[in-house]
Amino acid sequence: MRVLAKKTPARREAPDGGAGDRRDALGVSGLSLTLGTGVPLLADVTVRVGRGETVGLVGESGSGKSLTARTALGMLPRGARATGEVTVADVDVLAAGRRRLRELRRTRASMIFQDPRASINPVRRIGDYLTEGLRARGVPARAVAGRALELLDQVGIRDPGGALRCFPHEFSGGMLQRVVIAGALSTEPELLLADEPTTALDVTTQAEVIALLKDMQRAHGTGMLFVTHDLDLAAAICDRVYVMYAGRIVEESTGSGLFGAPAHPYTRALLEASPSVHGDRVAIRAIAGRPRSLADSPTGCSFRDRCPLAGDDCAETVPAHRPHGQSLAACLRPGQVTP
Amino acid sequence: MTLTIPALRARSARRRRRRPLAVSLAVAFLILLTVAGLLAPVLAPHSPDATSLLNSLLPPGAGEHWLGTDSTGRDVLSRIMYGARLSLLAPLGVVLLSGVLGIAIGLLAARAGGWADAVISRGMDIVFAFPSLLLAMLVVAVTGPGLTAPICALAVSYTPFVGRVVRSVAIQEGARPYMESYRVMGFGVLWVTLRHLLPNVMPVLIAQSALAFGYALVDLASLSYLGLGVRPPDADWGSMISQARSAILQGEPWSGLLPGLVVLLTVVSVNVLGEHIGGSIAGKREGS
Amino acid sequence: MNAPVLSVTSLVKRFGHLTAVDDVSFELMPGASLGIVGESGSGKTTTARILAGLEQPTSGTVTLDGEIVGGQSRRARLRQARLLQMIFQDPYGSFDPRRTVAESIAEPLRLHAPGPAAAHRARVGELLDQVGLSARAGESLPRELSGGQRQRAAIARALGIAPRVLVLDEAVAALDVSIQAQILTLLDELRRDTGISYVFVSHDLAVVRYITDTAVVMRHGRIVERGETEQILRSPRHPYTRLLLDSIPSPGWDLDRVARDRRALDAL
Amino acid sequence: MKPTQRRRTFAGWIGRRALGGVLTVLIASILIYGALRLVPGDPVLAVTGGRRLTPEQIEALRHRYGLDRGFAQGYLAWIGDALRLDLGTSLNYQTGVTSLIADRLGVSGLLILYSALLAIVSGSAVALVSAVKGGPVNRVAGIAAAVTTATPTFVSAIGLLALFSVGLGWFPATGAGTGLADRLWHLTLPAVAMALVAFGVLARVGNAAFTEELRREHVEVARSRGVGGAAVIGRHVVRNALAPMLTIVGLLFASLFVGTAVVETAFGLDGVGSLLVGSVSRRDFPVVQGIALIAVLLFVVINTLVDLAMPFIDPRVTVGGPSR
Repeated sequence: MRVLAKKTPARREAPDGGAGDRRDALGVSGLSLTLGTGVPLLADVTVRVGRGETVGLVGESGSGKSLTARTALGMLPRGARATGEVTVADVDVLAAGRRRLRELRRTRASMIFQDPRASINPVRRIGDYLTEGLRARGVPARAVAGRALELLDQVGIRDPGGALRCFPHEFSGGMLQRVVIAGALSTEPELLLADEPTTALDVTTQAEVIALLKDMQRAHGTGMLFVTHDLDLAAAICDRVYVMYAGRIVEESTGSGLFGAPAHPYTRALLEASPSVHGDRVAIRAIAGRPRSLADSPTGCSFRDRCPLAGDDCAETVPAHRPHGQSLAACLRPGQVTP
Repeated sequence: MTLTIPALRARSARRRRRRPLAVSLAVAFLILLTVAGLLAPVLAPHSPDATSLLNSLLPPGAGEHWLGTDSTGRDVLSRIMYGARLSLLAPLGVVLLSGVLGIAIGLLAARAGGWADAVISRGMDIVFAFPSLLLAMLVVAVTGPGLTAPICALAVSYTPFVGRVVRSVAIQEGARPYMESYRVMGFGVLWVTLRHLLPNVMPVLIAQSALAFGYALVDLASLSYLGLGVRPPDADWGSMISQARSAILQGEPWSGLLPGLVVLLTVVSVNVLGEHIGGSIAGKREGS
Repeated sequence: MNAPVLSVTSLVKRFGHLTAVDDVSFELMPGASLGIVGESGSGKTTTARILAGLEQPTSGTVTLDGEIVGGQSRRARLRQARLLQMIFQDPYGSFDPRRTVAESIAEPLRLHAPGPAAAHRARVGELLDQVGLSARAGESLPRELSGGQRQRAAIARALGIAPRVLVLDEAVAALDVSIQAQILTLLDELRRDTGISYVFVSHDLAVVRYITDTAVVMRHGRIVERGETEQILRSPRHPYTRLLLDSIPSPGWDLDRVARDRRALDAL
Repeated sequence: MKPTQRRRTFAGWIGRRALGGVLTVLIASILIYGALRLVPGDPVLAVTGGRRLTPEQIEALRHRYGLDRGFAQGYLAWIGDALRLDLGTSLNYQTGVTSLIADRLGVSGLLILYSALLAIVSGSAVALVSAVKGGPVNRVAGIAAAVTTATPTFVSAIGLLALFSVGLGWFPATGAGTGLADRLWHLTLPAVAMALVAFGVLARVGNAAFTEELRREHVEVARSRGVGGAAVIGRHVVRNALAPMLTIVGLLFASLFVGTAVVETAFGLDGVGSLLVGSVSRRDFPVVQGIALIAVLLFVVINTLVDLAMPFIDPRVTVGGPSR
């Protein structure tokens, strides 16, 4: 793993959205995560989010995508050990103490979770949710109410005054997610971690929430790591996309490149497995087996037991990321994938 | 900060399957008590009623009286062994009666719903408003001391304790899709209730009954302690403690504390066992 | 074979003063697949539950194989079950947690096709095989299987009764993409092999496009658009269908257009 | 829902809840009164309890309990008197039951409040600390809670008596003392003995409630927003666990009421509890009925108040919904 971490320089040649020399919103490199019991969760994860950039992190359940996002805020599972490097706006997250982490969460980085209904304390008012975040950030008490009103107005909630006094159960899921977004952006963070923020919502509501999220992100210049299982969604809104499988990054590509020329067999298999509403009606092709977690994946390439291209050499080592077309793919035969 | 990690969950599930030490100890203690009670005539070192004023209030470990003697010189160990019979049998009666009543009422309320459910639930609320010991005392006030009436009173009193849980689990379980899937497959309500609902309610019921057993044991022992339960020459642990009252004030507490300890250990054991059963159900329900 | 196997006429379902299903009618031919598309609160799930006999309609009729469904008698119940089965979204919850998958599959066989135990065992083996489950998976408890395996088992159990119609309520919504594809291709094969008909209830237009021939789009309990699935997706007529379609992310996704669709719908 | 409409349904809901409580007490009172009639044979024999009475006295008793009338008339006369705070005359003391109880209410009331306070403070504190700390602290607290829950009040009473009164001589063994400080000193051991079970129950249920709330996603979200540890515990964990805790506290009063019977007997206190025990064994039925009625009334009042407080603690409690 240590050897692979040295590959990071190669990543610079990758399709970065022209990062330049400004510091990144999020830099994860060579991150490995192991539970105290020895169960590995993540291996050699490298993810970068530039300022103002939208980066997708795509994978199926157990791929470790949410875990990666949480690690960026120092939210590790109990008893887990992390190695590698995680920096959020110059803060070394893995080395940071409690106070530094709290400081980071209050001002530099925010997170949005999948289910807005679970994210807001059901027995306290919407207003309490917003003021709690603002107060933690250090906004003076008398300015808080006004700022909360402003925030609700910004995320398009009618009658913000009334909304502040409402309880969460009086709101729809879409409205609540707007409130959560307002709370997350109230600190004007440099990094926004969005963990499946629209999965629990209806399709039409999803579009509205995404539109809001993109608008707000543009206005504040926030870098966003967008965690999702939905390849189409990631490709549609992200500048770059990382594809995760069994605790590892298997491919990094541009949003559009992912669809046009998937480099990794897993990415391609995912695309072929998902039906689409656009274009001609084509048959889908199922992937045999089921998604794995890092702990119960095979040696070498984790995907090799489900991969049509796998050979004996795939079992030997975990393939390094190598450039292919617009992508970086962790595969020994990326060339054979693209049709 | 809890994350659901499949590997973690599998591990803890495996750990849960191994029986904890406390549960083994509890089971061992309960078996020991049952055997001691059943075989008291064979095993007891002394007659439980043999008084000897010369040997009164001996401390534990004195000569042939391992656990000492009470104020009339009766052997405490033998009396605990004989006392186990009534002390354990009576709460068992309470649990069996309240279990049967509770299942019937709980299932009926859950499956009938509507006004029948409302009436039954209100009825259970009313019974619940009587603390069990108070109801038992009320009955004793009418019938005079003895165990039969309090056993019946406690059985009624614990029916909501069982019935409420059966009802809520049955409603919860009844709302799970598999109940509906059986209906879609064309099975009748009664069949689904008895064949699928009841077995799934059963573990919770057993756990709850174990708790009820402990409470009933304490209630009946309390009655005897207050002189409202068993009548001499019958004896249970509660009446032993009651008879030790003056000895305690004289600074010779053993003949009262030892049966007290046995009551305590019995209730702890039953609770541990009940909790274990309840906990392993929770473990099975967890799953994705 | 040109009589519909299922026809629904003017179905209405009210819960108190809320009308969940409002004048819904459609027909399903043998071997056909019909999609019911809608978002939460559209009444699609209530419609499915009425079809399966889990809710009684306030008014309107459901006709299965030429005979109106109704009545609580054992005969009526068994007839409805033999003709129509349902697959739920949560395959874990749809099994008795204490029984092995094979036992659960055998149970409806005993009810609908009484016979010797050995015959049932053999049939369970066939069914498991048909949905791609191993005999070992059959001996497992539901909680020991993955989501995809449970959904296969649920399909096997429904197929055991050999129904003419299978109602699938968000049957692949909870599954990972790669597993979802496995179930969808399985369903496709089954329909080809057995000539069973599907009512496929889903919020996911892409899945509906893959698995159905015709579709109805529901909103607030009413059907707002109906037709061949491909036709609906290519040239949606109702503004709501247009909004649904444009809301689906794709490369070059135009969020402004979604907002325009929304305004057009609100103006209606 | 418009605010005015909500207010109206809320008022209606309070009314229904209160009515439910009244109904419970009413039916319970019928049972308490009717217990006398359930005895096989002549109910008056149960009332006399084997005392030798002249036929005139028996006739007077028969009349007093309405045994010479039908059930309904008898009950109505009894409950009518009870509503006017006349609970009849004790057979044993030959004085009014109401005054017998009132004289002893001070000791018992103080005892109940004292032990409730002890149990609530210590139980919730142990529950919170053990849930937050976890690990060995949690295990020790769990064992302590399991043991105290299982300890019958009379066992802890004689244990405390043997150790702290007779053995160490720190506390008096009998009597209720005079003056507040002296009385509290006298009541400390009885209160502790009574509080132990309630403490155990609260520590367990509280621990479960706090642990559950600690696991909620919104707690994690609050932490992810950099809200401080104490604020998260206070505003999210404790605040949200309040509802289940309060429900349990309400139910625990039942065990405290009957606890007085045991504890007052063990410590030789002259309170309502020991009056009840004495009256049961002397079959002084009017006293038993009176005390039972008051206990049920208090229990229902307390738990109805807890119910009524719920919507303020948890806004999700559906005000319009049916009663449990």
